Amino acid sequence: MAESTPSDTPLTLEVFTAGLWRENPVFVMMLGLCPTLAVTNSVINSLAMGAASIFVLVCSNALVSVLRKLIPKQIRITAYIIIATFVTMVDYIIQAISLDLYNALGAFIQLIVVNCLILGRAEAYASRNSLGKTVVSALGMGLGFTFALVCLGGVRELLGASTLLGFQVFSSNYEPWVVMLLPPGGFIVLGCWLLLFNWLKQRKTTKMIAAEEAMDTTRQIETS
Amino acid sequence: MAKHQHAHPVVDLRTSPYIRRAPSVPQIMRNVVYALLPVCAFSVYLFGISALALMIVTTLACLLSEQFFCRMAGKKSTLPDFSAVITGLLLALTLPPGFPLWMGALAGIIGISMGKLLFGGIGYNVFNPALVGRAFVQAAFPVAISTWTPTLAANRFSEFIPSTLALPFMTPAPTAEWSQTVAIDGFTGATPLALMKFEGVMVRTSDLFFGTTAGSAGETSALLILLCGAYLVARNMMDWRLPAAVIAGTAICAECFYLLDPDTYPTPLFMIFSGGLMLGAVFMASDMVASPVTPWGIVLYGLLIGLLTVLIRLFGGLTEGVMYAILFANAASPLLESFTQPKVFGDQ
Amino acid sequence: MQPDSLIFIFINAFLINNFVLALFLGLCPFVGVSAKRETAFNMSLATIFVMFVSSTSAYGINLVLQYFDLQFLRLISYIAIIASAVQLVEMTMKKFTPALFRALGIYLPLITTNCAILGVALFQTFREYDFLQCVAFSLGAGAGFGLAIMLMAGLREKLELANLPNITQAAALSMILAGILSMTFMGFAGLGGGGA
Amino acid sequence: MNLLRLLNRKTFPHGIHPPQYKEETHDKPTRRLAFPEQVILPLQQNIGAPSIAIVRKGQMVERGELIAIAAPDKLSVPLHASVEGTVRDITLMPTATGPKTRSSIIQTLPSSPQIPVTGEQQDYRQMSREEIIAAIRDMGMVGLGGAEFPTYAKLATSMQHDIHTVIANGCECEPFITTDFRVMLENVQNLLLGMRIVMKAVAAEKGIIAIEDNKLEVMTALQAHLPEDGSIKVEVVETKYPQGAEQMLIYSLLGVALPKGKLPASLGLEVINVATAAEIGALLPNGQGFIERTVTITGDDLENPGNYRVPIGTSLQHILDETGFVGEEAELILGGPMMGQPVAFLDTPVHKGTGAVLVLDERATPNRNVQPCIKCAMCVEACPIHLNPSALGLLAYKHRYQEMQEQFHLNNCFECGSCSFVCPSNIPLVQLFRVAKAMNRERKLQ
Amino acid sequence: MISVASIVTAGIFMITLGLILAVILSIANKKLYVYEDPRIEQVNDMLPQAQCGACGEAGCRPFAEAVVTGRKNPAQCTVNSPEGNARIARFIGVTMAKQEKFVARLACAGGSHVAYKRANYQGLTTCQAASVVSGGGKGCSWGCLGLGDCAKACTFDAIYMDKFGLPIVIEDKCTACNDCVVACPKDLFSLHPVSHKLFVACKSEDQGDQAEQECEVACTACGKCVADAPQGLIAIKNNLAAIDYELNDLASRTPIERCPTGAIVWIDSKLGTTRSSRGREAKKIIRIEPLPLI
Amino acid sequence: MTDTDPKQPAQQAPDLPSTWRLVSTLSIVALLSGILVVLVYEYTKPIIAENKRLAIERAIFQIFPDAKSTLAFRIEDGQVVAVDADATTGEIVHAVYDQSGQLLGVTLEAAAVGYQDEVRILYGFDPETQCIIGFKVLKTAETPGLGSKISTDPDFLANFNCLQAQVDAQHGGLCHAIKTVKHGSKQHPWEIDAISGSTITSKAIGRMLNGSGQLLLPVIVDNLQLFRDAYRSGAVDNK
Ligand SMILES: Cc1cc2nc3c(=O)[nH]c(=O)nc-3n(C[C@H](O)[C@H](O)[C@H](O)COP(=O)(O)O)c2cc1C
Ligand SMILES: Cc1cc2nc3c(=O)[nH]c(=O)nc-3n(C[C@H](O)[C@H](O)[C@H](O)COP(=O)(O)O)c2cc1C
Ligand SMILES: Cc1cc2nc3c(=O)[nH]c(=O)nc-3n(C[C@H](O)[C@H](O)[C@H](O)COP(=O)(O)O)c2cc1C
Ligand SMILES: Cc1cc2nc3c(=O)[nH]c(=O)nc-3n(C[C@H](O)[C@H](O)[C@H](O)CO)c2cc1C
Ligand code: SF4
Ligand code: SF4
Ligand code: SF4
Ligand code: SF4
Ligand code: FES
Repeated sequence: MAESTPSDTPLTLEVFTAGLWRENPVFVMMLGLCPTLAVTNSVINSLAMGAASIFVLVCSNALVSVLRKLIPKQIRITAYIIIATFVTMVDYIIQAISLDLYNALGAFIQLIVVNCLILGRAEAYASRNSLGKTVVSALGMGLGFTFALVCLGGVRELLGASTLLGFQVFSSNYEPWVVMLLPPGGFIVLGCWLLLFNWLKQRKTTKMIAAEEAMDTTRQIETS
Repeated sequence: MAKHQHAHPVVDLRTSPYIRRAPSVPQIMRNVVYALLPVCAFSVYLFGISALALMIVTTLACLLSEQFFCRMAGKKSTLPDFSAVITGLLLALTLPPGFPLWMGALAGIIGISMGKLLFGGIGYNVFNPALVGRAFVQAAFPVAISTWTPTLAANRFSEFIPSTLALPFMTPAPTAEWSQTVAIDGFTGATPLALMKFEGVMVRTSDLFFGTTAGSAGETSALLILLCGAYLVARNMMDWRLPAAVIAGTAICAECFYLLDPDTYPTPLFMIFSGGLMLGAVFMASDMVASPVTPWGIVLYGLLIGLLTVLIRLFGGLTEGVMYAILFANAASPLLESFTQPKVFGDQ
Repeated sequence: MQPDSLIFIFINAFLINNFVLALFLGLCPFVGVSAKRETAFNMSLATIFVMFVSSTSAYGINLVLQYFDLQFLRLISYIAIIASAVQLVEMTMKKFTPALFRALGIYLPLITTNCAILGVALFQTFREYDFLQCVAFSLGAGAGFGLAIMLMAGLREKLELANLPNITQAAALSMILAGILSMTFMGFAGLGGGGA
Repeated sequence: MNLLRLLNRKTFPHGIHPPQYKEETHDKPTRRLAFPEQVILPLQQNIGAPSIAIVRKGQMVERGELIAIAAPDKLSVPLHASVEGTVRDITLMPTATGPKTRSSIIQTLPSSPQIPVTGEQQDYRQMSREEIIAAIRDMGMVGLGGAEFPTYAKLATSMQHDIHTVIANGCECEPFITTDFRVMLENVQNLLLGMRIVMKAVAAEKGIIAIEDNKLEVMTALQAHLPEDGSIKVEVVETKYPQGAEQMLIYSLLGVALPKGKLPASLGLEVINVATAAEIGALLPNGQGFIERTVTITGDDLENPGNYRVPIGTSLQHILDETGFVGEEAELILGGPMMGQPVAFLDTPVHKGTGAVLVLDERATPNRNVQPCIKCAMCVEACPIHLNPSALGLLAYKHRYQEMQEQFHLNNCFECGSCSFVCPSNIPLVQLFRVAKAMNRERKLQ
Repeated sequence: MISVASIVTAGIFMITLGLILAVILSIANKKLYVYEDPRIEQVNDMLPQAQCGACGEAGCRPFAEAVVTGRKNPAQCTVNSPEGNARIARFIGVTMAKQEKFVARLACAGGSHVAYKRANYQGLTTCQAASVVSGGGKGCSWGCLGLGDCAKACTFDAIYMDKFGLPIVIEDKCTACNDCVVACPKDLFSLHPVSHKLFVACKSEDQGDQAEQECEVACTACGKCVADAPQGLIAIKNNLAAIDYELNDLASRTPIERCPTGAIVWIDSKLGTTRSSRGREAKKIIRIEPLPLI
Repeated sequence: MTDTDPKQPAQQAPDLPSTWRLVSTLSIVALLSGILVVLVYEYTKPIIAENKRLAIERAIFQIFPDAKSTLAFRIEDGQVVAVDADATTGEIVHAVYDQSGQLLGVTLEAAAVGYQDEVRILYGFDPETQCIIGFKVLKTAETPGLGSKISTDPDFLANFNCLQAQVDAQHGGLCHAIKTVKHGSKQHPWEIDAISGSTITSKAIGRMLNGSGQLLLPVIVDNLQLFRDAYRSGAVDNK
């Protein structure tokens, strides 16, 4: 399909950084929320989930990108099978590395398969772009995802257990906010991050508008 | 008749109706505060200065955070409408009297910011702000919030419950021993509902009615709460149907279980007068902002609160369910409203 | 109540460990499709249906896997089976009940993609449910998803009429609402379990 | 009397109990207001096409003379000069509803007589139903209950139904107004005659004069004159707003809800205002035109509030002058405080449907802040049509007008104002609804 | 130690599974085929497949369907890049033929400094709301109420309210979307090609003296412009000068020069904002404070 | 719908990729994935098994600090049988031996629904004293800081220094049902003193111990000799 084939834009730094911030999968695109909220009750879990996701994201997107000419689109399931393959691999590798980590992440390792982020990228990007760009973009997205997970995990671990990466931060007499480790904490912390970003963005636009208006007024004065 | 000078009034242009007669919102809120004062006073009488300090702190937290966030948003201060005072007082009344003050303040801040101002402030909140605050601290500090102390401790006016004065962010001191020492006739402050649930002991309904049992600061005297509610209803400041529906809903559900098995399940009267139900029904479920406006919606809302309260109390993991029931009903009220829109007069 | 009784399994998936609000499954559609009550309702129906289909087909394929001792292929085969089952259902619907397809069908591709569907299949396998339990579990999970998304849609529709501060638009609002709802669902903890 | 009140408590669900404020004019017999220097007669006083002027600038007209004939339109009625004088101009003049409309201005002859010209004497008993209706059209009669719907058109529609009862609506549920009360008290004969004429026109056997239980004097006054055969009765209903709205009144009297979108005629009923009936009774036998009416002039800062016979076309300026207005700032309202029309210009004339002129100062409407709706449901409990004003108001603020119509029955709202009256947040609900209706109408036109 | 047996079973199992599914699906694909506009699929391919529902549809495909049937505009997909959306727009051909730029023009110049208010309106501060309250209290019942419904309605920020409470259209920003035309309860806005430079900025149908009593810049229907303009370009209708834009080619500045109130104006939008120029003989008004209420 | 629009192109199926291509790609991808997974699986299998064993062992050694080796058995229909590779039925129990091969005790698994979800534990039974002498939580979703205290609260753990679980004379159950009582009201050695604030989780522990104990401990006691013999027969699985 000629119309849908990719824009052959060159590989730029932008491809990489987009996923980190401007198109951050969690904070901006709201994709892959389930693992984001489910496993981020500690930084270590966040990092592990991030690493696993990056691995799956990069590998599967690379494969989909390579195979994109071969796969007829009526059977998109192939893409899922590819992803599932990598996820299964990650699953066993984590089990081999540490059972405790595996237990902490629970079913969410396997649920990476259906993480909207990975499939979304596979369909939207990998199936239309060259290998190099796909890998770079997947890496950016994955890192952006990990960044978001750590943002959440940090706050939740700090307030909920008074530790960071397992190290005690506050006084031992600190009363932990249990709620932060519970489901509502996940939602609320993500909500607060989004509020913060909205607020920052808004402050920026208000300033921009103010500047623009000032200019417009001067122009009016000049013209009248 | 002698010709008049031409009258030349400045004409004001307004739209019909030109006369109105309704209490204004600040007036309503002020009266709710008045109605809450006796309940607060009784609570202070029962629990002493710890309860008083808690009320002051939560109210201040609510007021200050409301002011702060209004300022941040560049809006006119909404303090004069008094609704934040209600939130603060009611919040304190739902907390155990020895609740650490810093946690109370946190509850107030969360309640006002997350429960009210994020949604646009008064009138737009979809949950009861006081209960959002309480639900938050309940989930954050489950131990502190289920630590009850006995009523009428002898030194309650001269001494704080030890947990009250915990340093901010720090774990409060344990109160178990303190409770033992101050308790009259060895009564350690288990709430009637906990007694029912874990010990199978039923407190006499008359004790509940006059309110000398342990519990949250305000979930004590059903009689007093009813009287204060009656004042509001009489002054047309409160919709009597909301509390009535909740109480009726609870009674109906409790009666069903009671009839099934009178030995295991408590009587409807016990259900109505124990725990926070009375306070919840009269002052919290009746918060009109987060409840339906349609007549049938109000009925279903009350029934839902009653049903959930009874189910959680009888079968849930928690001893008390009023708060969760009201929050759930708040969440459900847009749906309840949507399928109970009133039928237009003359519409068959 | 017995932890493996059908009713308990249903209530557990429906309220106590609500898929969306307690287990964090299916959040993308929960956030994405909860803006309107009507769409949310159709989405709930479609989800219940797809959960049922995928739960039963996963149960079937798991039997085969166990027979050949190939549990390590579980994830791959679940995904393949679920995706094709949904695609088949979708095609069948489109062909034979176009009206129903228009109402629900459009949601199908959207929900194949969500974790809640695979979650049902995986969790039932971990918990070693038998066939009836699987059915109860999938229905409970679907109903729980429906309840959560309907409540959310009602609230969001109501808040459309509010004067929201600019910073509370869209996603942030949904998250805070979900947080409060999730706190509310904590009240159901232990229902039917520990209490008595 | 009290016993009767208890036994006969006929009423409708919802509604409100505004303070009555009727003491001021309740006991004041109707007097004449001095003729103004000029009268302004809008050619269009009711829906339908404007009437067609048949006089020229500078022409002399007599009091009661026909000056405009009905346009070829079902809803148009003729117009008569309300004073003797010269036609000064036919030009655009303000009206209460907003846009200026073509009006003929008649300069009053200082010697203008009180007695209007009379036409052919007519006896309704000898006339056919069609003739009666034609005669009612020729006298330019419109409903005096406020809607100003041409009476003949209403009766003509009713001819196609089996009407069994004519209800004369004497509720006058709006605060302040005592027009209908004085008419019923002072024009007993005309009222009953008017009733009989209308009953004959629609072939109804029964007539009911409905009054609220704060007007029991009317009962006494009418008792002696009611026909022996009991064909016309007086019924008492609860004093409650908006008891006078025909849906509410029918429900109170007969216990049936008028189906939505249907006319009373579909239930075999004809509702007319008592003043309409009384004017018909007075004018039809003499073949006269409708040129003046009883108006309650009351409110704040007036030296002589009262009930007055006012020629149609008298400007508000003249009324304020004559009743001794002493204030500096005022709201001027044509009609009652719940539904009346606000007026911006002092040269706005009294028109055929104006039952009251109300002058209110700040005191009546303390200027309170508008606050967000707190969902107190008071409006829902007040709305006699059982709408959901709270939801409607919220939608209106967000300009979701179409939804208001399609899902919340906006068009069934008759703007009675009960909801605004009880709203603690002071939300201008009725105004929002009017805007919404206007926008919907505009959208439909496009 | 890796067991060959399990590799073989796994391989066989997967290949069987793949075969069965592929066969079933491809059969279903043929048997259950339902015709569908192929463009839907193609548009769907161009969408980001985030299935986020932000467009208000239940996912990307429904959105593609909506785009193809014209119910939705490609731009409503917020996830896709603007270029991507432009590509879709190009693909389904929703481009418009090149047209002369239209802008919104306001037929009123009666700001608070020149037009009288006769009553003190209190209530909802929108023009729509004020206009249902006995016209809103402005002396001229055709004139602008100055509460800015049009400015609020304009999603492109092309209108701002000046210090006399009159809306000013920034022509560069105006996209001729018609929103302000709909919003104004007094129907004061209309869309004109920028080449319509001669313009009557008044809508008052009052007779001359009356009109002038209400507003100092009203058209008094004095007829001077009619006299100065080429035959037929301007006519007096309903006490107002009316321009026949069919003859727009004949228009020049001349007709405005003798207008005593300056109601007829010449608009040349080179200056960015809509600044109309009034005739030489037009009454000069230097007042800036609002006129008192009479 | 667009499919009734006459302006649209003719309503025939567009050129689908051939069935063969469909089938072949899918099969090949499936095959490759299968092989990839099986390779990883086979490679990690021993490592994971070792990890799992270590985890259980760590738990067992914490309950029986003197332990040196363990043996796994299954209890099926009241019979103790040896563990074979693929059997998935029955309850796994581990017999625990000290350095000298002396039977120290047996560990069993038990589960019940707590505050949130199922709580699963591994507990140790000392046949000498007929006591439950400690437990390890294998799986829990209880609230951190509340229900999770069952594995940290010293007062609570003190219950398990020796929680009496005496098998009754008929070997059909326990003499005294194990029961959780409210904090501070423990009176008998078979009662568990609940954690204040986590009564529900505590009760779940009591319930699961009682359930499992009533059912399995008599079997254990009946088969003590079998456990002792097993060590001697040399099948020690911890080298
Ligand atoms: C288990 C599973 C998970 C999926 N997850 C996603 C996802 O997260 N995001 C996404 O854009 N697509 C995802 N997809 C792909 C969509 O389902 C895909 O858009 C859809 O199958 C298209 O169907 P069609 O061929 O009928 O257009 C997933 C598919 C499956 C089977
Ligand atoms: C809210 C409302 C209140 C009304 N109140 C009265 C009233 O008090 N008296 C009255 O005669 N008509 C009242 N009407 C008008 C009646 O509904 C009805 O139109 C009128 O009585 C018909 O008589 P007419 O055609 O002679 O005016 C009211 C209408 C509405 C909508
Ligand atoms: C957020 C939250 C979490 C809770 N988690 C647990 C828990 O994990 N285990 C438990 O037994 N009770 C839990 N509870 C229940 C309460 O602490 C309950 O009041 C207590 O178990 C019974 O009270 P008591 O032990 O003081 O009699 C929790 C309550 C809340 C609000
Ligand atoms: C009868 C009545 C009950 C109220 N109950 C509560 C309450 O339970 N919690 C609360 O925060 N505010 C309560 N308010 C105050 C007010 O409605 C509340 O702050 C709003 O929810 C803020 O929008 C109440 C007000 C009234 C009139
Ligand atoms: S104005 Fe309309 S909505 Fe309000 S009470 Fe009257 S009929 Fe109901
Ligand atoms: S009366 Fe006013 S505040 Fe109350 S619900 Fe109605 S609109 Fe809202
Ligand atoms: S609303 Fe539209 S037409 Fe009016 S000024 Fe703005 S862009 Fe132009
Ligand atoms: S032009 Fe119309 S909409 Fe704009 S301010 Fe004037 S009256 Fe209001
Ligand atoms: S990640 Fe779970 S639904 Fe998107």
